[in-house]
Amino acid sequence: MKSKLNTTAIGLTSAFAVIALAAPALAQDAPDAAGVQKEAQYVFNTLLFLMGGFLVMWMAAGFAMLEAGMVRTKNVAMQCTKNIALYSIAGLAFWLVGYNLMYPGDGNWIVQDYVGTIAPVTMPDPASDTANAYSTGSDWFFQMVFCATAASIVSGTLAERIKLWPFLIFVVVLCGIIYPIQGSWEWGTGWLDDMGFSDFAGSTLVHSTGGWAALVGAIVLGARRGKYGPNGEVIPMPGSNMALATLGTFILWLGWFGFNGASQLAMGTIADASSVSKIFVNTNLAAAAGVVSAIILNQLFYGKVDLTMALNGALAGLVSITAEPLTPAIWQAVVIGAVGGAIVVFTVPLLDKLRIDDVVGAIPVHLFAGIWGTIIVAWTNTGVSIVPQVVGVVAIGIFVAASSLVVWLFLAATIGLRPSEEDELEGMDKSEIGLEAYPEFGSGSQRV
Amino acid sequence: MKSKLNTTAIGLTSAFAVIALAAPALAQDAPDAAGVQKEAQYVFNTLLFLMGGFLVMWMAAGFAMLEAGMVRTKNVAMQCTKNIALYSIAGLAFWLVGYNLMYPGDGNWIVQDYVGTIAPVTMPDPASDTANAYSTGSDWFFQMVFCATAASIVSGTLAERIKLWPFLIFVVVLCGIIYPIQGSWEWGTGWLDDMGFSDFAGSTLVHSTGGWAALVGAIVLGARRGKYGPNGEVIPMPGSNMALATLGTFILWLGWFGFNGASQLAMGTIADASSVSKIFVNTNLAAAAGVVSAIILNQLFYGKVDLTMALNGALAGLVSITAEPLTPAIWQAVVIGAVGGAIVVFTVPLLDKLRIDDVVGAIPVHLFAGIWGTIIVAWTNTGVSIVPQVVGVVAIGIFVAASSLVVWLFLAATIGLRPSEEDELEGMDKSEIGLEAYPEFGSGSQRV
Amino acid sequence: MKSKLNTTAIGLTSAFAVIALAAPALAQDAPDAAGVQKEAQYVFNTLLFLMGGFLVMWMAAGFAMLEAGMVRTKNVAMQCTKNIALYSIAGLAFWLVGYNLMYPGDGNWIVQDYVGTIAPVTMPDPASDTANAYSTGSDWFFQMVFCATAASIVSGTLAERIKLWPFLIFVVVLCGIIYPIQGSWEWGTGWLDDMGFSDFAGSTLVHSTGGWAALVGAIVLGARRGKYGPNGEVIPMPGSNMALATLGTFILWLGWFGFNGASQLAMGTIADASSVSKIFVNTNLAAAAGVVSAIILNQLFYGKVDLTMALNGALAGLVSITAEPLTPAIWQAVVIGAVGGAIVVFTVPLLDKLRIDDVVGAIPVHLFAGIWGTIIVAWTNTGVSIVPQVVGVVAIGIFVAASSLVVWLFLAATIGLRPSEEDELEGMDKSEIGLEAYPEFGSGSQRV
Amino acid sequence: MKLITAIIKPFKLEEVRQSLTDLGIEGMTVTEVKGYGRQKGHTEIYRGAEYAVNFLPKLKIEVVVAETDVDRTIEAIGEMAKTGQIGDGKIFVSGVEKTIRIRTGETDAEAL
Amino acid sequence: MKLITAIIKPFKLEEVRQSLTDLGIEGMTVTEVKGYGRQKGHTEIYRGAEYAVNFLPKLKIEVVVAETDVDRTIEAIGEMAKTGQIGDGKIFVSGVEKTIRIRTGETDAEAL
Amino acid sequence: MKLITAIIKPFKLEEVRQSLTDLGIEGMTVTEVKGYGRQKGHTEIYRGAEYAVNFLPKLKIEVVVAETDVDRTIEAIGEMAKTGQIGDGKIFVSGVEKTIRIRTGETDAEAL
Ligand SMILES: Nc1ncnc2c1ncn2[C@@H]1O[C@H](COP(=O)(O)OP(=O)(O)O)[C@@H](O)[C@H]1O
Ligand SMILES: Nc1ncnc2c1ncn2[C@@H]1O[C@H](COP(=O)(O)OP(=O)(O)O)[C@@H](O)[C@H]1O
Ligand SMILES: Nc1ncnc2c1ncn2[C@@H]1O[C@H](COP(=O)(O)OP(=O)(O)O)[C@@H](O)[C@H]1O
Repeated sequence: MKSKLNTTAIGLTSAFAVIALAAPALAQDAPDAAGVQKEAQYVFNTLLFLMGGFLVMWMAAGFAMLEAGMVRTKNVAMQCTKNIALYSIAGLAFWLVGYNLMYPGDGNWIVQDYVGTIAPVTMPDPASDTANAYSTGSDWFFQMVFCATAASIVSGTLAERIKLWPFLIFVVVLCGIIYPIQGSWEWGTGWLDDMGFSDFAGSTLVHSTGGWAALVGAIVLGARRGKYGPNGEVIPMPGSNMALATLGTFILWLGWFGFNGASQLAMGTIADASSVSKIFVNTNLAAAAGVVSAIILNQLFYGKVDLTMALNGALAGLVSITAEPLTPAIWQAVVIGAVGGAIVVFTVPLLDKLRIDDVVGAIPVHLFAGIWGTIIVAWTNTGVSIVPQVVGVVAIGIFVAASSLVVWLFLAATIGLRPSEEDELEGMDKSEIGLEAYPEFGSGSQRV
Repeated sequence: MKSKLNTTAIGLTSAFAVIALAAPALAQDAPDAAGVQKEAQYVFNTLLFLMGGFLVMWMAAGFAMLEAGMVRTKNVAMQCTKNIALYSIAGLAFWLVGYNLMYPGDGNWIVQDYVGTIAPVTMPDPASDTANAYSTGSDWFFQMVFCATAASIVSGTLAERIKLWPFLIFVVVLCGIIYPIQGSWEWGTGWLDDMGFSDFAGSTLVHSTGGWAALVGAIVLGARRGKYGPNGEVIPMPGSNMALATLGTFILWLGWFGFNGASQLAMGTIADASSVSKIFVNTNLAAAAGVVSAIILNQLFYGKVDLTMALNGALAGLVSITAEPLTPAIWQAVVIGAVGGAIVVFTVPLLDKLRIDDVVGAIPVHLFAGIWGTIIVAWTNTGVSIVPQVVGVVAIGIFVAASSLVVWLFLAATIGLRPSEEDELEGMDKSEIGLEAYPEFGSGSQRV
Repeated sequence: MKSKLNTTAIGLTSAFAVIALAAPALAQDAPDAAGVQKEAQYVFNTLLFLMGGFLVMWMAAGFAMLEAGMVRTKNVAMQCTKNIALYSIAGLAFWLVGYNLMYPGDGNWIVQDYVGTIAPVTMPDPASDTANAYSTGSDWFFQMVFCATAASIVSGTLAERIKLWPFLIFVVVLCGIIYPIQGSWEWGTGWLDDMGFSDFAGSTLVHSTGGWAALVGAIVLGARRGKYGPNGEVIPMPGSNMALATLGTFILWLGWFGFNGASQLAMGTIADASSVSKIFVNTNLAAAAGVVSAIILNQLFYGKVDLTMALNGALAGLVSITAEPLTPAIWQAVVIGAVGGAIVVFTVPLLDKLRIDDVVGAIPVHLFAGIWGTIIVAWTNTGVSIVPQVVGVVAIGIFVAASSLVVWLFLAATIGLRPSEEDELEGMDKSEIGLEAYPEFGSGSQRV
Repeated sequence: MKLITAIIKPFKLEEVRQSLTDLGIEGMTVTEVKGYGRQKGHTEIYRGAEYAVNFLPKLKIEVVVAETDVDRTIEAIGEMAKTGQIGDGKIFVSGVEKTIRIRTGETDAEAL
Repeated sequence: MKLITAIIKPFKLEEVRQSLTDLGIEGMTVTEVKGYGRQKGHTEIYRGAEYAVNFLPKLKIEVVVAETDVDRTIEAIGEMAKTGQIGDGKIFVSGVEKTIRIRTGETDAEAL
Repeated sequence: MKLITAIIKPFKLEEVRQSLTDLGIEGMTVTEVKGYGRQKGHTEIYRGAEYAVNFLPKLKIEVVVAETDVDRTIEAIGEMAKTGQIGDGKIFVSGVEKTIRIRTGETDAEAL
């Protein structure tokens, strides 16, 4: 069970002992064959992190567009503000606290295998940045964007009814503390990793974590006013812009090649390069299967093809394959993704029945499909058994749900989570952002 | 005349014989100089495919946005649905059937040099994925996104008047059978390749193929109701969102660097890396010339600069240079692209005269400019003569047009292609998708 | 003080002397260790340029969307037209004149260290493209997209009140002459470089240059009709689409990783790869700090969080770190970016007080933050002292402002810059483009 | 003078405009509206939840005409806007006491 | 017949529609409008500049009813649209001389 | 009471609103409309095809005022909305039988 951290650290620190010393020299002189080989690998691995990193960073735009399209006009500017702010905050929090809490490294744990250490991240001198088979900055960047992804998930579910500041404060805690602690258990080589849990790119560590935080938030927060009728009717509040929602989904799909592909963490050998490629293929086809199964099920059950379900289907397929995009044969990836698409079609209405108001469908997509993807790893990865997978899902679920609950309740009791009824009905663009996303009155007219 | 396939296979399988065996070892041990060199090339080539691949995948979003912007509001959600569905279906079809039909490899043809073989694609064990100088998955991924591009072209032309399911069924046939068969003739080293036909990145194989399928579809389908008056007047139906159309065009432009650049198929040597770079330069300036010529011609002929023509001009420039982005000197690339831009300005109205209703201008852009680009290869590539180019254009044109015609007529005769008059007038978002792309009534109001 | 040019040329031409001759051979044969090493570096460096280049090219779409979202509906199509046209023109002008005017190379200056040489760029035979440690085409492509960025800045400030053609003519001069000349002083190893001025990725050379041209243009052009009341009131003209403005900002943020990261100009050694990574980290966190400081200051001063300020804050943070993204420690990058965000919050209203109408806030973002970023280099880069930084800022400011002024005045005196009052009030989409960006009348209706 | 207000199906506007122009009725104001009546809207499914779409998009056209033109105008609109399907819409006639052409200050008949 | 025109707060539409339906008033036309009155709008800050938002989004509903239904209709609307907050809106009543159902040509009472 | 309906050029709204406020007319409802009259629209070219843009964007303002205010209101609107160019628009005056302020139930004069 290689965790994100030791996959790369192990066997390379050793391999680099030599180079580490020679490195400054290396940069100038013509180095010996072995050195070249390792140095080239170092550059390839770093490049993989940087490329994967900017692709995942791009997912922040994907969430922003998806959410901007799925909320009503009166909350679009608010949603955009939340998304650019949360991505910014995630980076700062992960620098100051998150990273070392998640990746303390041997011997630095506050509570061994459970809680890492607290220290802001600093960058080494590039010339001697040879502790690992990749550069320090590229690793931090790649890890950071994952953290931001978890936060993005929360903003979608809670849209249209949570005030800006309490949301942003939650993001600070999520990215600075909650996400890193549970992440350390597996990718930081903590207790879950020791026990054989496996989550390649984060179906559970990233997506379910965001999903749990969103679910608890949705329950504490309650539904949007008018969403559920007195006699249990569900009153749909259709998203304001399907083109943007579609764009957002395509952006996320693109970003996911970085999300899963670069989680191979190395690209400097034939085996690694080929693995990254296989991950691209499986990731793409799992998403495709998610779309197709969602479309077909919609046609069969509802007689029409609901675009928003097709979009959620793509994302559910992606989340489902994220826990293990490497070991499945293509046909297995297709099955895994197709089930993900089906999960969305059936659980979106279910949440409504439970009167849990999830504006963009993030809970079915990221939490439910994330659990599915994590459990099913045992099917295709012979090195993984079902028990630790279940333990991991449950343990992280309990921890994230419980810690989120505390934060949500604290915020509710202090500064309060929800806007006044009038502010909510008027839309938060006016009450909190002070502008409208589409301020003009009718086509081509002056602004009134 | 290197085809996509043998460019890379030839000379490397040999070169890899050694490594193939040693590979598993290679990954661990410090390998010998030659091995390193070849292994690094393998990684570079794989990286080129993956990077090019995700850039071309991104073009699917470009087509989606371009089309969402060029159709009327009442069909935007439908267009988004078609685009995400066709990209998904293309991947599945190309996995199950398409790829091996297009790249059977020596001795596996059903009909030698004309029809490849039928078998789903499977991925080798990464550790021993050394049959070529690139990973199997990266090649499949790169080839697949090209197939999806061909399908995207069709959706634009037929927008606003074809039902969802017949369209998606056509996509299955196009991506699973029609595209791969004609593709095998050239890139699969079939008869066109033997004969000296050259199409570097697919002006004919990808763009004209999509264009022919779209043209035949447009004729079978007929124009949108109300598009042409009884006395031959053309009634414009302006696109609903020029900002999205512009975004889509920029996305396509970006993706094209992957489309053409990665079609060099190798990046592991000075010559290859430099070639990829030259392709970037020529591709970019051909597109730029397409825009400028379209803008100037519009100003001269119509007294105004029609944005949609400028956007089409960029794409026409890109399609024109796609058949040979490497051999032209910069000034030649500029000329080739500028002519592409002119083709759009003059053929868009021409199609209307013929009452062929092409909603996004895909036929001028992809078919006409594609033919131009393919023929003109002979000007800059000394190794190519005009005859085989014409033969290739005609042969593929006939095959694709004929086979598409059969499929379109079959679908028309069975499930039917068009919605009822009322559904078409109300927009297919309501009749087939069941939601509106922009459902809100006026600015900032509740939904009515 | 390494300039863009000599950083890479120096020490490699020598190192390549050997290979240059052997190159064609190299590509085929198994080369000697040293060769491999250098050749791999060549590919890595080329790849960095191409990847950085397409990311910066993507920024053209970012500017287009940001501007399309910040102007009023009646000018959206015009803004889109300007953006795709300026990117096209920038490429052509930089090919015909710009590049060699900026990078004449030793001994080819028209006026040594002040004015380069005039000659269209041509591409060498890929097989012998070994003059530098990177391919010629990749370098040209990377340099060209920077030039386009400078032009994009101008279009935003002058939106909604400048006619298409005069604007495009200005772009020709800016990209063909003004930008390259001042660029040659530093990156072309001219007099500013000799004197110790340092501007890593172009806070001054690219952003301030665009900003100065925009500022002078805004003064010559005057404000949009109705923007300022008789008694000095400022009449806001809110942007028409905040979702697009947000998308544009995210695109720019993504592109900036290429802008700054690839300005390291090399990636083939541990030191270079690690430097690129550190640049990614600093760039991202400077932007994040810009957002957070803008949001907090808005909350404190205005009681609401203005999304457009948050977006400008991100960009200001990016511009601020662009002059030196490598040497700052993370906390220093955060400080530099945060100050950038503050600059926006305070100078946007200031410009309005001066009745300088900057539609998208490009002057605060690119000019003011650009100056700040350039001066502050001396804080973190021990090799840089404040004096040359100030000299560089002033010298380039004077040159660009003065030369732009001449061009603007010339255009105003000849073809004229502004549309008629009626055209401006009706919007330039109608008068110059002949179509509306969002032509439909109300939701789901036919077009009237 | 009378104000003739008609609620019609959006795609019928062009024909109505044409026929009025043919009648020599040289002016009209159109508003985007939503409405319901006999035609009750329909139910849709969004993300698995059924809901009623109560209002349908219509266009409201307003034409002020001289008494003498009222009947011809009503006829023309009624004829062109008719599909025979439910939801074709209504025509309402009400009185207008005064009309002014802003540009010239002309009133009533001259203002039309 | 009378035309009852009401300007209401947008989020009140659903309740008003419901109550009219309960009254058996089987038709309505809604228009998106902006307005001001006692409720004066407010000032906003955009990019550091203060400005007055003079108009607020409202919905205009138009219902043509028979004389006999006027009072019940007014009551129903007044009741459902009321929040007691400034800006609740107005109801205007005016005369309609003639009504035609386009689909059938029926007039007046039958046309409603 | 009278309903004064004016069709004006969109960019004239602000001036009209201002002058009515100065007159003490404390309420107005604005609707986005399209129209044509003497001003016939124009032809555009889209993708090489000529077509007529028949309707132009206008704003419709509705003000209900007491008899006594009618003339001043018409004057004010006429003056502020006038550019002298074709397309300035129209003012229509019609009767309103009753007005109710939803918030308070006040009627007629008090309701304005
Ligand atoms: N009583 C009414 N008052 C105002 N508008 C009405 C009324 N009845 C119908 N309408 C308008 O006329 C449109 C068509 O009326 P409807 O009764 O649905 O069709 P039909 O006129 O064919 O019976 C409705 O959508 C609504 O906009
Ligand atoms: N004199 C008027 N003429 C036309 N519409 C009016 C008039 N007065 C008010 N309105 C409309 O009614 C809405 C609410 O009126 P307002 O006076 O603000 O609230 P209230 O009716 O509660 O006092 C306004 O926004 C405007 O659209
Ligand atoms: N008979 C009419 N009925 C309703 N609206 C009209 C009528 N005539 C003109 N209008 C409205 O007034 C606007 C301006 O009228 P027009 O005749 O074009 O200009 P002018 O009033 O300056 O002659 C038109 O666009 C239309 O909206």
